[in-house]
Amino acid sequence: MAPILQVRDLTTVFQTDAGPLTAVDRVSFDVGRGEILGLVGESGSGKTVTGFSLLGLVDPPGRVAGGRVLFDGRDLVGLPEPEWRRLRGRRIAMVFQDPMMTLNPVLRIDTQMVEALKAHGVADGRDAWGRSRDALGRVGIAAPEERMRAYPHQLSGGMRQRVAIAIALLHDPDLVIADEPTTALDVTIQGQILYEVQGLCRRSGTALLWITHDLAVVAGLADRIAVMYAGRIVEQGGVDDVLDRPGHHYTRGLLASVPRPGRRWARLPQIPGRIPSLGTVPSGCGFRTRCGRADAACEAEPPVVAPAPGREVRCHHPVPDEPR
Amino acid sequence: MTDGPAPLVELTGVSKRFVRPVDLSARVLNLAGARYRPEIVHAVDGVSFGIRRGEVVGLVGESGCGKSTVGRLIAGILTPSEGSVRYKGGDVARPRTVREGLGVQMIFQDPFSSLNPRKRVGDAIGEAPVAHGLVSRAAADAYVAEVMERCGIDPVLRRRLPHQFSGGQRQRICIARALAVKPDFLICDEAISALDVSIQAQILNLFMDLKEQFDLTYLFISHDLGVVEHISDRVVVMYLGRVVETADTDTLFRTPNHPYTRALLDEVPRIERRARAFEPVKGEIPSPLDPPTGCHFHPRCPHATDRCRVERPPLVEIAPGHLSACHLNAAPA
Amino acid sequence: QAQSVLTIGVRSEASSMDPHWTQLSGDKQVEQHIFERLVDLDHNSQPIPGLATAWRNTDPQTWVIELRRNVRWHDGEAFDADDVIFSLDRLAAGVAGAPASPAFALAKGGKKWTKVDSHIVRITTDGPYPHMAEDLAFVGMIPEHKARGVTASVDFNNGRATVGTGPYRFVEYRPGDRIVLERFDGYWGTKPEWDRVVFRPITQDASRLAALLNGDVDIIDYPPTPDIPRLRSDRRVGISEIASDRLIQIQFGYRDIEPFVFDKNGQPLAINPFRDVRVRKALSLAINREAIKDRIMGGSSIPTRNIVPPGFFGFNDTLRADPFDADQARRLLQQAGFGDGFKVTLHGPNNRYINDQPIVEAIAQMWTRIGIQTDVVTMPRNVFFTDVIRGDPSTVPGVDIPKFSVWLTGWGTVAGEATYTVTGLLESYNAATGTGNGNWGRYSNPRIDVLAFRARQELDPQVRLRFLQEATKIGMDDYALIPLHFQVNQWAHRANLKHQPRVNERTMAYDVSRVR
Amino acid sequence: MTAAGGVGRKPAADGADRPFRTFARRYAQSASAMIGLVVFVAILLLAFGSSWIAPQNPYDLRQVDLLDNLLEPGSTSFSGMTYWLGTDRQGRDMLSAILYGLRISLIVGGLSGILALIVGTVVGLVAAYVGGRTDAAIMRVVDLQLSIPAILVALILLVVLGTGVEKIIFALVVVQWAYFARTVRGVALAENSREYMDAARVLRLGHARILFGHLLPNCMPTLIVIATVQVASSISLEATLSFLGLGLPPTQPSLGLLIANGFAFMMSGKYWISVFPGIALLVTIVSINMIGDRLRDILNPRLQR
Amino acid sequence: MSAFILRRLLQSLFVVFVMTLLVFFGVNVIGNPVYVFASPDCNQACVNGIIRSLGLDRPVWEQYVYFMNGAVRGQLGNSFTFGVPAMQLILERLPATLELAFASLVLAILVGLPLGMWAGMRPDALSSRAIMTVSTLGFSVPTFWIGLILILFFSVHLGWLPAVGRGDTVSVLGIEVSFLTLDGLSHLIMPAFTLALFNTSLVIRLARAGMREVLYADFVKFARSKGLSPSRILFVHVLKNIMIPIVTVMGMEFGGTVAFAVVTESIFSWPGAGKMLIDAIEVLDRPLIVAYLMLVVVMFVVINLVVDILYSLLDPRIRFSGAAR
Ligand SMILES: Nc1ncnc2c1ncn2[C@@H]1O[C@H](COP(=O)(O)OP(=O)(O)OP(=O)(O)O)[C@@H](O)[C@H]1O
Ligand SMILES: Nc1ncnc2c1ncn2[C@@H]1O[C@H](COP(=O)(O)OP(=O)(O)OP(=O)(O)O)[C@@H](O)[C@H]1O
Ligand SMILES: [Mg+2]
Ligand SMILES: [Mg+2]
Repeated sequence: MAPILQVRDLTTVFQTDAGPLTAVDRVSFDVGRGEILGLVGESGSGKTVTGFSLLGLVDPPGRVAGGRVLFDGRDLVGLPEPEWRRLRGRRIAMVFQDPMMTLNPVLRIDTQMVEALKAHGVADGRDAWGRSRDALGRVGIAAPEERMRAYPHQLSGGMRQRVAIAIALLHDPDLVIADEPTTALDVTIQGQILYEVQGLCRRSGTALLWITHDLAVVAGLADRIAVMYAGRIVEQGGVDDVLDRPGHHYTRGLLASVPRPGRRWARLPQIPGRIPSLGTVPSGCGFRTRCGRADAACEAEPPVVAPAPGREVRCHHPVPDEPR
Repeated sequence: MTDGPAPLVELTGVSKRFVRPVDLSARVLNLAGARYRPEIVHAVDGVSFGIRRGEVVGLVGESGCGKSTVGRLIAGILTPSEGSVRYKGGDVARPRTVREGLGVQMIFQDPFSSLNPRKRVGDAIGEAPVAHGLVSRAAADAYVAEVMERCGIDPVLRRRLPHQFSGGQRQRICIARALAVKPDFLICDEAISALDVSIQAQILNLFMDLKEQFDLTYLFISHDLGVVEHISDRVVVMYLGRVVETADTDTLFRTPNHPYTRALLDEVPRIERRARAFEPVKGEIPSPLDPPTGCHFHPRCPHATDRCRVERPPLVEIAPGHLSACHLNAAPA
Repeated sequence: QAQSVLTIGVRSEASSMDPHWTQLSGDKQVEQHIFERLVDLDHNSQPIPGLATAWRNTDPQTWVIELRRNVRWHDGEAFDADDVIFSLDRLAAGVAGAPASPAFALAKGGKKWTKVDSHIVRITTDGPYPHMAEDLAFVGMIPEHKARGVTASVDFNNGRATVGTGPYRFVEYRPGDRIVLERFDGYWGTKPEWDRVVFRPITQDASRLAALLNGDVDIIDYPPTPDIPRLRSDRRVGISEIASDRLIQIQFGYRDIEPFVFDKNGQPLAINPFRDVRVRKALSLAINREAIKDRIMGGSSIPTRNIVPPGFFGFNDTLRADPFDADQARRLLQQAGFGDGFKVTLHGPNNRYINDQPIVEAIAQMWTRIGIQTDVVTMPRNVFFTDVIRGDPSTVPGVDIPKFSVWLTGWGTVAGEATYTVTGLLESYNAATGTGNGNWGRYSNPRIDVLAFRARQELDPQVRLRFLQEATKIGMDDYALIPLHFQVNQWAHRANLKHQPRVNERTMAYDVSRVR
Repeated sequence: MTAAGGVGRKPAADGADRPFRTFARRYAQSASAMIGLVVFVAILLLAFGSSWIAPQNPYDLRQVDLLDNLLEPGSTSFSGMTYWLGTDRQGRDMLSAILYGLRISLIVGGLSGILALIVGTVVGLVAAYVGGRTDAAIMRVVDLQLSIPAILVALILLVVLGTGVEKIIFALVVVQWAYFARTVRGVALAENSREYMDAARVLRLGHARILFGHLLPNCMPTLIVIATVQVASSISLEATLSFLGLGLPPTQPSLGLLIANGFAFMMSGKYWISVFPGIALLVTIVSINMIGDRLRDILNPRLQR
Repeated sequence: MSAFILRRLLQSLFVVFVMTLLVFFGVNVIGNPVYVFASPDCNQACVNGIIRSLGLDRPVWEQYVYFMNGAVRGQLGNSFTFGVPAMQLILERLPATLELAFASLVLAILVGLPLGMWAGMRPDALSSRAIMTVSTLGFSVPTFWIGLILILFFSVHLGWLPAVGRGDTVSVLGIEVSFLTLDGLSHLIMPAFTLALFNTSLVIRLARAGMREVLYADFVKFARSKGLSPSRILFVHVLKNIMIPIVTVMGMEFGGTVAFAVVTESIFSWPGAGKMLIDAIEVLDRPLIVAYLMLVVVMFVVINLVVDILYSLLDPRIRFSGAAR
């Protein structure tokens, strides 16, 4: 069965005063049905823009400048707006990072849920209300009847995020894009949400693109991981492959810099320098200025090394695969 | 608490309440039978612990549990509603000497708002030492350069404004600003939470280096248990304004006692833990405006008994240096 | 057949429909359509029969007044002597809360009134009293059967007591917006032309004119002077005008030291130059009255050296307005020892008289040119008159004198003859007898005092006229005050209307008729 | 050894550490704002150079001749002087009167704006910084002041005080200080809760230093923006009050008074007495508002990305 | 909620109290109304009589106590000029003022909201720049000036609209309104427009700023990600949010609009309370001035309350709690 989502060389550019900035640079990945792909990367690496590009929600001055987004076999790039509307929410849904900001503060929860159903004409008023309430129940919200009539500000952050997830799941979409939905939440609440999301995906076979900067979260949740750096995917593969045998020096540095149990008070290996801002990404390998292994060759476009199916490393000098 | 030298900082029975009083009109209406009561947030509720010289104490807990408030109380920005916060035996809010007043410094979470956006970073670092006469105005420039150098920022940049620096650099500047007044105790309130993963390591390393160089003592506030585990000698766990457990780091992570601590440790995502089946702690974090009775954790605790619902469990030593506030410990096993 | 309606745009709103409430002409002009007087005033403010057909002395202290017969109130009741007695009593007693009742005129001279029969009333005084007719022209007649017990003027404003004998009856009073009257068909006199009359207060001059020009109203009072020349050539509009009884003048303070007179360096002057008649004369000669008339008044003012307008009893036609002669003015100053000039502040109101502020400014200009450096301070009338009349007790405790040293003011000879004005402006001030109550600078001249006193007692018109003209001449030769001009009352109306103007500034519907 | 984060990169030589230049450059990006600035500077020069530029001193009665009154624009007087914008009822040269009137209007607007800014800022800062009952009490007074519309307060004050430049400035200050106080307090409260303020406290800096060295500078952008708005509105308010007869003395007319005086001549076709001062007033206020708009765009942190 | 209302009432009581002090003593300082009403030939005795009849012979503080005594019983005294209760006079005129103010507010929102929203949606379009320039003008043109120009052009020059006054009115629930008759409407339009100019500019700005902020808010993006139609997003999600500041500010401005009606009414001879205030100030009719101000203050309080309630309907985040200010 073909993956539900196939992204090929997706490129998104922002037209700014300082010239065009490529926020997403020739990004390619697949998400299979029922699969959870973790898209990780540090701040500004282009994760969110990637997510928006998939939904056609990049606002001017940004635009998708190239590549293809094959959703269920159909290329979404350049789709007219009405077509987009039919897809959004119904077949592809999205959950945003900040639960405090994603719900309209002046509309009640039920309004915001029911309209999502009505927009696609799948349910009339009463029916839509019932379905919405059930959806709330499914994401683990106690007393959903009551919560339906609440305004967002009357709910805690965790509850709001679950409402957003419930809205995303209303239509049993084929793909959910979750943009750091738990970053703003506490550990125990994050645990609850991960639990719900995981269960729902498993049950309904929804594919999930989980965007985060927290390697640890995707470690527990995802099937596969894609690592972004400065707008490009530098490495992707199965969770264990990427985390245990990182092929890219960036991934390796990143993993090394996270404190691990049992090595208390030891100096952490650190990646020198800082993440380049978009305009200042070096040519060739974007990581070369911070990479210990970099040499003249890195000034050229790095090749994609694919040691195994579904596993890719974009590097001139990939880390030799040496199991630890 | 283990014996040893007198603590550098000591909190005894510290409470902090934020009260929004009932105003005149509400009081008038109360006479007519209405029931307006002042809104009281028990941000910190009877907290006691000490920090010895040279020690790194980690303070963990979920959002709103009062970690920052404890930090601010120790820094003397807030004064406790009850109890006392002592630094070198004196009240932190009323330092006896300038030196003592400057002994405790604080690094904040948000590197964007913790620097005055309109002050050049060199001035920000140099202001306090000059104002307090630690260095002369003439020598200030060289002094600032030296401190910046130590914190890993090129002194050439001292004429720049904060917005021209990255988050990591700003945090270094904040650290330099604190170190410029030669403190011996640093409170790091989520000092690395807002930074990128790759930068976090740089700052953590800097903290560790500086501790060695200046013989500093830290209170390290964080919700990232991994980081706390890495850097702390001892950990204090708070829940809704109260300390629920404290122990040295190894003990706490290996044999957590309090159900909350255990739940917390269970939930912490770790790179090593793959393909997990998540098992959530039930319930929401209650509001500090209206905390549960008895043990604050009882509504979410799988082991809660009737006693937990009514009686506040005291913080008792269950093993040397390991304190926990749970009724289960008192119950015969 | 369509109703004929006359809409009048007026500058000041009537504050009350109660004829005993004030003497403000804004009030009078409305109320007088409804309520009549025993003695009416013609267009030149001279007494003519109103509700009284005749008044005469039976002896120097007794006046007998014959009332008109077959006069009906608007509600059909007959008018008789009881109503007269009631009206006089009410006014004499004063209306509660009324800002300014003319009770004082009635109260003077120990007057007593009695009913002789149903249509004859007798009034006795404690001495010869020549002005009885003029006094009676102040008193509106109200119906006893309606107004007894009515103390507040509210009942006049809501129409309950607003029942008169006049040509129009009260319909509606919407404060700030309009007052509506309609023709009273039972009126004893000439049947008025208009079925309805609407008064609309429009305070802003330009707005009032705009309302006339676009047809909202048919006639307006006080058309803005700057527009007069253009209006005269506008075929849609007609202008009617008449010299008013209002004298615009400059008055001086006669104290030893005046607070607003300084030397060239701004130091207070130790002597009062205004006490020197040469200085006063110089200041008069320095004023170019013709320029003020042409340039400021739109050609509509009557430069004068009299205190009552031509045609009024007491007018002295030997007095001609001072010509503009700056050179002589300078010479006179030289002679008086003020060749280097001095500095004064000229005060004036800014919303009381036609172009009051521009006149003050222009005079300042002219005086400055002969070396008397003149600053200008103008103020709203309430502040101005408070300061003029009550004065500044701090300068001379207990004495009411103006705060100012030299100021512009006006005086209307409402009584229609000069005794009133000689007594008010030129006679020495006396709080007890009420003489000199417009002589705020406290000018005093015994010769004038004697003449004025005798004029008040004299019943023979010829003799009285001589006294008044003599007194006026003495005062003017002495430059007790500087008369500038009489205002000209003007109205602008649609060209298809005809309006016969009045000296006393009032706009009456029966003065307006259609051109046939 | 310490980490090398960011040390390696030398400061870019784009003048980015010169905030004023950056500011000026950003300001200049808007053409309309530049026009506004140029016009306003020109107006300032004209107004404050009026003693030298104006053909006549309209306040000197010897230079004003009644016989030259109501002349059309471009007319020539007996003395050979040309009245480019005509004359008013007193024979004042309109051009000179406008220039002088502009000066008065600007002085009144500017001075009252600045005084109100100072008063309001101090009050607002103190309220925010001290907090508690002081804050509550001060804010009650501010609410009270703000609950009554400006024009009413000014009307009453002028009725009570009488007219005159200093009185009208006083009235305008009374009317405006509360706006500044409220705004400053709002900004200062927000700033006060930012962590750099806590940092300053932990560094045990003195109250005065914190208040004026840290808090005030960060309130400045907002202050500048509302100051421009308030100056524009106080010029307009002064004109309105003058129009209602409660403004300035007649011999030293402000723009508002000139317009009011000219009002009477509008319908008789002598438009210049009212229209030209009106245009001057309009251009002045528009140019200030244009500047204010741009400042708002640049300085408002909420609109900064 | 009731604490909130009570707080407002206490606050306004205080405001009213201060106002009475200010006006009472202030007006006393400037001049004596007697000299306005007295005819020039009124001598001292006559003046004294008037002073007595107006109660002005007492010391000011005594007059004040007397006044307050009446005021708490709802009697604000009689107008010096009209001799009728000042309150009654104002209440008679207030509807005209309120109608004018309301009309101008409605006009401001009807015109300003769409323009502002458009300018916010297409910030760089030429039309948007034009709108913003015009709005700057609207802020800058003094009311009285635009009023004059309008009269000159539309009444005198073109003769389309009546220059002054209120025109025919119809009584609705005992209140005279003019917007229901053609004549009334033609009288209303110019003053309302004049008065609305400032507020229109304000609404344009608020709407534009709100648009710029809300349009890029996460929740709008989220709404789009749900597949909602643009019209639903604009008219439900966006509009409701930008209405919050507009309603608040317009509510606050209503008081100012009523006050500024003083100027407009005086130009257009609109028979409202504002014009009466100007007249009253001119003649120092103290009871009238005090009564007007007190009524206006009370009205502000009521309006503020209504605005707050409206605000809470629009913005559920604001709810009256016992201690909320
Ligand atoms: N509207 C925009 N105009 C210009 N640049 C933009 C715009 N939106 C995003 N970018 C740039 O695109 C890059 C990628 O941004 P993106 O939000 O996708 O990062 P991210 O990986 O989601 O980071 P974070 O973890 O902080 O959310 C950033 O450098 C950002 O500055
Ligand atoms: N100045 C204040 N006024 C009122 N309440 C306050 C104030 N400061 C803190 N609180 C409340 O006190 C409680 C504890 O706050 P604190 O900032 O100490 O929590 P925290 O543990 O640091 O949380 P976080 O992890 O979110 O930073 C919170 O409920 C907070 O709302
Ligand atoms: Mg993102
Ligand atoms: Mg905190």
